[in-house]
Amino acid sequence: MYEKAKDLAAAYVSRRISRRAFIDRMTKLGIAAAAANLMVNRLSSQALAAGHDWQKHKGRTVKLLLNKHPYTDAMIANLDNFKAMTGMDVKYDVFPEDVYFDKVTATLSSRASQYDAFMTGAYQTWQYGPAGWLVDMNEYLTQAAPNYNWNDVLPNLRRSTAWSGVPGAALGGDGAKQWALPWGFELNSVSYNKRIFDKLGMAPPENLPDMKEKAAHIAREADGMYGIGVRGSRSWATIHPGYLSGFTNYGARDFEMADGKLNAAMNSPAGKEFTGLWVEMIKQSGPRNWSTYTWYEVGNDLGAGASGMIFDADILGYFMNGNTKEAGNIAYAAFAAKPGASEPTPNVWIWSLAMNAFSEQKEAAWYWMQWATGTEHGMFGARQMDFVNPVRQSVWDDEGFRDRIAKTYPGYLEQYEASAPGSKIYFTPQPLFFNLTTEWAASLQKMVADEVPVDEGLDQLAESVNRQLASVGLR
Amino acid sequence: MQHTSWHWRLFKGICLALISLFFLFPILWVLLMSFQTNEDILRVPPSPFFTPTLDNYRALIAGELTGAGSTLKIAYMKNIWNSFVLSACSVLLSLLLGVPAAYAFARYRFRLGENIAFTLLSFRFAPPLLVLLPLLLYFQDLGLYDTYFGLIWVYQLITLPLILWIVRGYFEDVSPDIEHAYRIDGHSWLRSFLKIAVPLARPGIAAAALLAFIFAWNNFVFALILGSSDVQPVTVGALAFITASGIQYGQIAAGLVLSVIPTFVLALVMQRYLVEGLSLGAVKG
Amino acid sequence: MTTQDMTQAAALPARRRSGRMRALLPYLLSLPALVVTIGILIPFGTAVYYSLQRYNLAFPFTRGFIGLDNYAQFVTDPAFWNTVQISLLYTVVTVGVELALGLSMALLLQHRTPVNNLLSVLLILPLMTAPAIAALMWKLMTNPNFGVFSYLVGLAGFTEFRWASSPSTALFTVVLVDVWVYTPFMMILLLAGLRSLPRQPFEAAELDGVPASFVFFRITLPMLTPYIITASLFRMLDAIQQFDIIYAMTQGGPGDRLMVFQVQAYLEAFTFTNIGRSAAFLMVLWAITFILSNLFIKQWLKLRERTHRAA
Amino acid sequence: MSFLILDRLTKSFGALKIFDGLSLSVNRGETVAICSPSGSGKTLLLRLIAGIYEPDAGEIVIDGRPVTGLAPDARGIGMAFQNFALYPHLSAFENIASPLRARSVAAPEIERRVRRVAEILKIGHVLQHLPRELSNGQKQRTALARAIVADARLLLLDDPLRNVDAKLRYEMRQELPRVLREFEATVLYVTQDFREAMALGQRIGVLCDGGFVQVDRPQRIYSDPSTIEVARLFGDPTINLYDSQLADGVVSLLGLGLALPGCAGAARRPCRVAVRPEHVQIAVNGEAGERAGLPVTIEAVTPLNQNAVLLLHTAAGDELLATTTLQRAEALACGPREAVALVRPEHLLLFDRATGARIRTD
Repeated sequence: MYEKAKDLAAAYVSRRISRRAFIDRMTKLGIAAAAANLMVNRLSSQALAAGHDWQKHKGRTVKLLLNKHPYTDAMIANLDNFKAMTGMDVKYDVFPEDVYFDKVTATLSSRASQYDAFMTGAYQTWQYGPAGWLVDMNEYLTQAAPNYNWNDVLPNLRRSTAWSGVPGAALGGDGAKQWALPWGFELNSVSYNKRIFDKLGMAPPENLPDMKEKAAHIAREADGMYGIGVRGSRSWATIHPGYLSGFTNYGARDFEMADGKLNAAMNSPAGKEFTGLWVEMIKQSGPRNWSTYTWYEVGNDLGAGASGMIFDADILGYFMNGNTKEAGNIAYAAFAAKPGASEPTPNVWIWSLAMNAFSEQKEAAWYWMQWATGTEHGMFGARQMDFVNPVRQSVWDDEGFRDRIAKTYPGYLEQYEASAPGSKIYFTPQPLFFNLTTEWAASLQKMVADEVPVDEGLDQLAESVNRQLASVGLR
Repeated sequence: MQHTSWHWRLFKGICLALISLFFLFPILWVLLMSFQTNEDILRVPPSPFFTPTLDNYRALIAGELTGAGSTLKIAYMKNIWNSFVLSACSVLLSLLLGVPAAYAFARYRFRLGENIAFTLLSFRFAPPLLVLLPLLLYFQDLGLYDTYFGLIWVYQLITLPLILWIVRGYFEDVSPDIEHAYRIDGHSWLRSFLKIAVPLARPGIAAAALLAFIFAWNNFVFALILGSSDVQPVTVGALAFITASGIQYGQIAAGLVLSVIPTFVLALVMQRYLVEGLSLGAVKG
Repeated sequence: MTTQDMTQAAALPARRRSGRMRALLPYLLSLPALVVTIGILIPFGTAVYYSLQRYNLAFPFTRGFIGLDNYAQFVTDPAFWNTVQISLLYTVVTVGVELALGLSMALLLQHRTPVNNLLSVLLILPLMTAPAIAALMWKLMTNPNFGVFSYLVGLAGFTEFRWASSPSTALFTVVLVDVWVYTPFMMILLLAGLRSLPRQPFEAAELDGVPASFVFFRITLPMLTPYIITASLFRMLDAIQQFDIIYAMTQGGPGDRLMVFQVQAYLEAFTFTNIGRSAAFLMVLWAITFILSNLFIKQWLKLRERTHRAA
Repeated sequence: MSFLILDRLTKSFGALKIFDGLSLSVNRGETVAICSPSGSGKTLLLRLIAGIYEPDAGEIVIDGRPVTGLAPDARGIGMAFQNFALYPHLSAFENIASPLRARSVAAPEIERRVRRVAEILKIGHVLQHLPRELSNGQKQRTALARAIVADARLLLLDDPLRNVDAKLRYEMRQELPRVLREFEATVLYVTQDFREAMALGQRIGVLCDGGFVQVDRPQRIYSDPSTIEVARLFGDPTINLYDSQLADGVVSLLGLGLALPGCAGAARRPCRVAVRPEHVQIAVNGEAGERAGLPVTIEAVTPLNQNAVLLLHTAAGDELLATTTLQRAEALACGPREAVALVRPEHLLLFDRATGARIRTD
């Protein structure tokens, strides 16, 4: 019977049978889904191993610096397979998200070799890369195992994690260095409380004016609930989700390039129009404590039924649909802010894996990164853990994953498919990213607090940004 | 002061009640939260009535916490242990170094004495952030990174100035004649220090040690930057309940309660010394 | 040689050693503390050096010595002066409120009754909650939807009270949390001080029927002053370097309303990787702290001289 | 040979010179009382001997051994402090046992010796009490017991009776010499009270202006003071003292010329003249007879112990004190206020006006 199960698993791994057929037949053999999955993983690893000397670094120990995140949990859950396949050991330090990047920045700045690879966001690589702390993964990608299939990774994400290091140069453009490998990502769309929307007889918002109106309607009609949750804390993280997605959709840009120099452009007419509506919407029907709102508060409120909808990461809505008061009531919708826009333009956050330039065993580290960003682990995480959104097309095409999402998160796939084509990083890469976006957030706070009118606030911001760019020779 | 009228006493009682309410209500509320599910905590409007659950504590003590859809491993009890080791060892080392020094500053006028005392206090001036990154460099070079030893050393920046300056004040309040008498009795300097000076300044030493312990316990930036996840204290550990898939307020509350227990027990044990003051009679000469 | 000469000669080395020991003793006692902590001066020196450099980790090739340029930039930077102002305001308000409240609490709990003793331990509880986590809890308790304080304040009619979120109440909110966390520190030091005061002056005043206010201002307060100075000094050191509470509650916002030194320096160093500027920022903070502490300590030493002369 | 020798001790604090070449020697078993006005450094002197402070120059020799520079615990002395300096956290028993523990005496022996000294000092019943539970008198006895329990060769008693009430002070004044004799100690006894010094000291040292101005038997200190300070310090009521001139063997006391045969022929010089109140006789109603006297009026009569003090005014308004018996005082109080004060020349004490040194008249 075991042989039969193994054959089945092999058939599934090589995609000769569908997932549903595989599970059905395994069940007939009396093998539970969990056990079946484990078997699949082992076989997948073996499949991955084909044509590549995975045992080359046997006995080595790779050390990782990781963020406390569902992605990390998924990786750790599957780690034994990597160890078995390579004979390597993996040690990891996991730090809470709140302090994770402080730890990374400090560690890298000391040029220490104790971590071989670590998790990072794409924006951070705009500092770490020029600082000389990261390895350009292009040189390793050429040596990948035959079935690694780098091109399976969504092209927008591959480009968004590659940059030449020239401020203002397009991501993934000429001479771009692959500073990191995409691992998991989130795009920005609307997650809303379907129970309330149904009760009020509303459809998800069509565009920003509509969103503003519906949010106000919820604030008026739904008892004790406010309309729209968006982030507002004094941090770069306030700018990159909903705000920048809508900002871009209105045709505004953060910078313009002129003669190889950057020029602040957030005070363009389009930028002012969008920001004006945005600020107005928050004042009308945003959370009362908006300026302290981070990812966590925005999510909490949606999950606890305190807000009608959010314009934030899709996976935040995904997480809030389980284990919360409103679990099962959360629905998803792609969102293009500008009335009449052709498609949504969600900015994305990409949790990626990067290699420490000071690592003393880079190739061993690469082995782990290759495995962790590979199809097999992506598949495992997407099917069984919260390793969403996957970065590989093959995973999105996987029926097991699609089944699971369609069942527990209705509308999520549709949202994703509508959002995905336009999803990428819309920021102009430059090393002052965090200075400028933090100031941008502070500026928004002042506008919402009525300390400065929107237009004037954006003008002041652009002026200040230009001054800072000039001081480091970027303008 | 004995002849207090009843309305004065009533007024004092009301003041104490209000103050206690202000300081203890949040603690009480957190305690209640620690027995609630996240759903109960995130109710609109908040309410003190709920069905208590021990899940938060169970999760913390077992080291497994069930989040949205998955089980996360946490090491909170290990964090508490780390906090305890770091704080206790730091305070002990600070007492060992600081009490004799405090005695020297209180008893002797010596060349550079005030300068040394001020220098030791000035370590408290340096914002931790200022020295943090250079310190990390040196720690890497010296092999002190990620060691209890290195962290205990750095924690001296927090604990030593506090102990030194508080204890110094208490030594100054002890009459030197008592020690002179003991020396004349034929005891060595060391014995008079250990048997007379230290026991008499004990309330001050206890208060300073407790406060230093609390400050060490509450620190997080040093261990965060200078150590791996193996040596992280509760202050960092408690942040692990803030994850992308949501903030586990119930677990943070339970974590807070658990993290306060060791310090609170210590305070109860030291209560006798803390509140007695230098009440052993006319100590001051 | 007489017998006396001989004993004298024999005793001499021992006596010399003893005399030298006596002169050395204070150094022997205080130097270990100094030696153990002096290592910190090395990183401190490194940080000073950083502050004189153009040093942004993200621009490795522009790194270089620029003298006092980082500092010079502050002079014309309104954000810098905003930070100085906010930090000092925050320090004065928190230390002032905590001193007044802590002293009142110490006076209320002065007498040794079982209730007072129990309360004095219970009231230290806020100090035992790490400020970073306490701030998180306060953030929840002041959340407009789920927060118990928002709810209670709403019941009292302030439905639009926005706590840390509004520029007009943000300072109040973080000061409230700071007061909640740190007043017990003042209380415990002042209570220990109060209970250590010699009793004779009070007994004498009581016999003479001196009014309570006179006893407080002319006897209690002057005798308690050294303790007040020590406690305020340490609170001042922590308040001007406040980070945990403000960062956890507002990250320095709304706008630049709570942009105190350490928050700004933290952002500069860890988020903007601008090490040179961050170091210069912190050096200014260090200088302010140094000057303020010096004032406190001068006062303390003066008092100490006075009491010793009186004794 | 002297048991304790203080040899030209000098001690300053900053610019303030406290002792300047102070010397003293004390015989074995002798009790020397040190008496002086307050602020003259009595307590400091004991602390130098005990080793709490070190002299800037000079040598301290105890029993033939120079001890300057030795730590207090190496000097083998016992000391009782004015403020008692009991160990507040130890029982009276442990307070007293402390010197014995320092000498590693066996426990039963400690018990025996503490009991013995406690019996002698009548504090046997409070040995288990903490100092704060003792009365002042008991504290003082405990401090004393601690000083003497280990048979220290040298006892330094720093005004031990100052902080106890009058009754107890009187009792102890009687008792102490017996106790000290019992322990055969050599004693330096510091006090501000001349009576105490006279009662306890076999000799009295008067400390003034950085050194001893006179060290002598009590009676000699009283009757033959070497300086004005000594004369003033001893005697109650205090000695009468006036500016005067010495010329041709005659000195004037408030205008009353008195011939001093021993000074005949000496040069004329300014001086101060002193006479003790008990040497001023009062004559009324012609009792004086032929003798030359000073006309005075009796202003007040105040009883003092078994005697009475008369406050007299001369015609010029100068004050003069005299002592007399109570009976006599009663008689005088009923009689006329006019009287004559009689002084015998041999009772006069003359001092140099500039230096305060005694001018010998015999």
